[in-house]
Amino acid sequence: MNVELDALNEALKAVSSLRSCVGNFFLSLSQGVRSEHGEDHRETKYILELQDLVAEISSNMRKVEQTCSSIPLPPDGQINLGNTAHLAHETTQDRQALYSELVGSYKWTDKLHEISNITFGFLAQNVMKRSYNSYLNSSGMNAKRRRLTPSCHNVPISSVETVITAIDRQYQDMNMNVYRPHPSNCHNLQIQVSLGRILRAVISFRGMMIEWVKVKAYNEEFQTDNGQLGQLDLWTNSRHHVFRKITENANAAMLHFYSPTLPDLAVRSFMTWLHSFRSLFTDTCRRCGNHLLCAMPPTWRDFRTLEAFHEDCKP
Amino acid sequence: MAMAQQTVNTAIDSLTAALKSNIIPNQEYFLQGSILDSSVEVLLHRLRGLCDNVDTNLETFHDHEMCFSIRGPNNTQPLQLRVRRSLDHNGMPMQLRYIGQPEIGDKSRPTVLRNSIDIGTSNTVVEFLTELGCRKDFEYSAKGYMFRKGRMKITVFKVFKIDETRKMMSSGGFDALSPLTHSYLVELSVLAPSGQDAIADDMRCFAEQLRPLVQLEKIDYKRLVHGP
Amino acid sequence: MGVTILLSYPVPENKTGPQTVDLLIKRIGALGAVQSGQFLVDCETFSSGPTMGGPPRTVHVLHNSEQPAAVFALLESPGPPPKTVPLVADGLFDLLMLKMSSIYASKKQTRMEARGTRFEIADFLVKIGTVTMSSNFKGVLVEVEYRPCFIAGNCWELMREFMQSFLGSVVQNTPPPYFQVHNRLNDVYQPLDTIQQYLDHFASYRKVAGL
Amino acid sequence: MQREEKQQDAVLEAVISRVNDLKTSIGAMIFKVENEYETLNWPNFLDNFALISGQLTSLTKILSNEKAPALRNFTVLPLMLKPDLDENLARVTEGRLTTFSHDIVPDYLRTKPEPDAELKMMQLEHKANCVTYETAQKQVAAMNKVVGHVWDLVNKAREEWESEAGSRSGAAQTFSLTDTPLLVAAISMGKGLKHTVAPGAMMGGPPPGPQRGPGALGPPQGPPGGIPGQMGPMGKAPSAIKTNIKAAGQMHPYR
Repeated sequence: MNVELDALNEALKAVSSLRSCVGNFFLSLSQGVRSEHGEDHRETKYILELQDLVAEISSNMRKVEQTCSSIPLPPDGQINLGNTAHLAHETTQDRQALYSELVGSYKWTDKLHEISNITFGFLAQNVMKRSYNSYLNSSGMNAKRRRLTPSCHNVPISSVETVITAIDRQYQDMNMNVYRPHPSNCHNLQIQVSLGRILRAVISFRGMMIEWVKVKAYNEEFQTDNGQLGQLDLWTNSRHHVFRKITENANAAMLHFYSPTLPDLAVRSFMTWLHSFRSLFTDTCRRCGNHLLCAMPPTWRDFRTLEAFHEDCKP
Repeated sequence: MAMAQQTVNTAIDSLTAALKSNIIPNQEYFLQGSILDSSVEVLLHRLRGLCDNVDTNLETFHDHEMCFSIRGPNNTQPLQLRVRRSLDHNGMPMQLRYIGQPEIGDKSRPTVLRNSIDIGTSNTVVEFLTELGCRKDFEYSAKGYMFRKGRMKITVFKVFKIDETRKMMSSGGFDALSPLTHSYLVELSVLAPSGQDAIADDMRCFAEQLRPLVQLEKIDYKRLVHGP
Repeated sequence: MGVTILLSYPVPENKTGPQTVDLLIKRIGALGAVQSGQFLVDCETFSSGPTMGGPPRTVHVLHNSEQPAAVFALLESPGPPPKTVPLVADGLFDLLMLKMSSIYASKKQTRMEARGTRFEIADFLVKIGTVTMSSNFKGVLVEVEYRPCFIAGNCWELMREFMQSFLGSVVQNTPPPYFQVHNRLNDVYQPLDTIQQYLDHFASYRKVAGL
Repeated sequence: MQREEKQQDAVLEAVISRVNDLKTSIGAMIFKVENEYETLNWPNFLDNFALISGQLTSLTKILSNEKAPALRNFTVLPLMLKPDLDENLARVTEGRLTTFSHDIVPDYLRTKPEPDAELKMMQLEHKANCVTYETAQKQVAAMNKVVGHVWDLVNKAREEWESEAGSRSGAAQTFSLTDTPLLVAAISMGKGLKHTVAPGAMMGGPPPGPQRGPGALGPPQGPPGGIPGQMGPMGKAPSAIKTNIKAAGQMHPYR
């Protein structure tokens, strides 16, 4: 079988070199006498060139004949061409229905390419990776770098508490209570934040990493009814549209501020951002200058400037 | 909070409806007795065995009760109102209570019966009653234990005088209480809508089970007035 | 409950009460409000007989369908010094007032009632109702509650903007007198504050009637 | 001979009626246990037991009466056995026995123990006979001694128990007859509670309500002068009484 294939390949090569020779011959013939043939005896030189080409053709022709004869014919006198044999059977493109499928697959690959390009662009801009491991993998296993940055979800609880107490002390009108829902689990921590008499929030930490944020009204309780002390209700939504919106934004902010290398800075920035809601009901929107839009106060705070915007006015 | 009904009834309408269908518990059936301090442990032990809340710890209470009265234009009997507040749990609603004259009835009736309206109120109730024209007749504090068996409530408590001289102090005089007697008062009571006399027989049976430790009886209030 | 502001909407001269209410309902509907049931606030007034001695004392007993299990009683004491003592109690307080009927008699002809429809729009709760005194029409009251906020001083500007959007110039630029007189702008809002606003409005309607 | 027969009939009659009584009361109790187990209480149940045991006693009395003939000396002879249904028998036995057939009769008319039991008895008797007189005496003495001990123990326990019960009912009073009215009067009328209160303080002093500051001091209300006993007829209010008879007329029916 292999011998057969080699012989076939040889023959095909011979055919293509023959074709290229013939092509060259016709090319020279069509161009006629050119400048490179010089001034004297141009015609002779031209004829000599043509003769050379013709000789090449004939030698190639001979080669083709040789290779063809060396191909061992199968007993039934036909070479099995597999699926390619069918190509010759139906020559009209309509009946093969190949065209529409080809167009479809072309479009599909094109779109895939386009979307993956966009996604790549987005991912390159915003680092959304929450786990340090994948971060490490993508940037190459750099031993030096790993030493510099301890993984932030594995910070001992006492140091998290120190950071939180420091933040608590920083703001007069923001109180924080620390709960440990699972005393046996040394990394899980929940804090309940009350901001003035405006809102309450519960923030769940894993180490120094914020996992979950829920914002509710000042009079809505986080304590669960089933009486288990220290268990906060992380799941029930607020009754009020305003605080449901802020919960959404707070989760976005939590992702925005996340930084694997400086975890305490991430927590600090998030708290500063959350603190800006102390004037939730008194702020006007930066863009439209009104308190209300669709009966909702400005629920968006810019991450950098902490300016207030309506949901639909935000830049 | 979407409201289900289409038209809203006035509160008076719904109250009248409730009165008509007789679902307001405005009658109190009760029996009283006492037990000496030395034997109270035995009684508590027995009650824990008999009553429903066995699985939990002893339920204690410490209340401050003030009794007010207001006189009608020509009633000989002033209207008695009581205010009760918990000293253990601050911030709980205060209880305002109207108690009618107890009816002893004849021998066949197993318990004493009196009208009673229990109202939970905000803590402005004392000032409200004072401004309403009520006078505070007396006050005391009650400290003891509470049990429940079905609809029956059993309280075992000691009555303390309130020391007037210490009242202005921060504790309000509740830190140095002097007991009235060397006995605990035992009360067995049920609040029920009128006409549910069957419960009274149950109470009688329950009282039998506490004998001879405590004698829960119908106390004749009229005799108390004229007695020594 | 959130901060609530109660406003009396003047009935234009060429319109009837129901027409005014319809107009307001149309306006609030245009803002995207959704109807959610009915509401009722009633007020009955009791006063002490002459045997009590001294000037008569008045007890207003109010019910609000928003707090169906509660009874609000406000006692106006002549003092000195004159003051109002509020009491929040549960439903059986009405029975007690019946018991005291020989001492405090009800003035049936001054029974006031505000009744109408509730609307919800985002976190706002708007109630538009007519006020009647012993079934005579007295005026139109609009109650606006902003439920997420509990400090009147924090959200007055926001509520003013909302109310002006459908009530127009009827809304003053300063907080209603109730909040200023009782200095309630920076306290946590209580259901009793709503009741007291209703009582103030009822009292002014009565004054107009010359009672 | 005739006299004896008459006596025997009478005794049998009495026995049958007693047995019937016994049967009905057992039936009643079974019925109670099966159908009223939810409401049945212990004292009731004990009553039933007492009834049954009384009936048993009276039955034994009849049987051990001197006049009664020794029933064990009579024989019952099954005259006819048949495997068919016997309606008469079914009626008499209330449906428990429908045929008087070969396989049932030996069980019902049995006067001797079962063969197995009889064999065992025989063995035991044989064993007893083998024991010599002295050993038997010794064993009897030992048995008597043990029984005597137990008897003493039980007696002693009974004595202790009875004396304890007696002393409890007599000596240790768990409640005081005078304290009950005292306490009830105190909480209902303030007896013993009012005397410590100076009249002035009682009228105007601030109640120790948590919300009430000294600035909220109320003025004295009502007629001045604290009369400790409130329950008696109140001081007559002049002139106002006549005008207020009407008001009393519209008093609420719940009073």
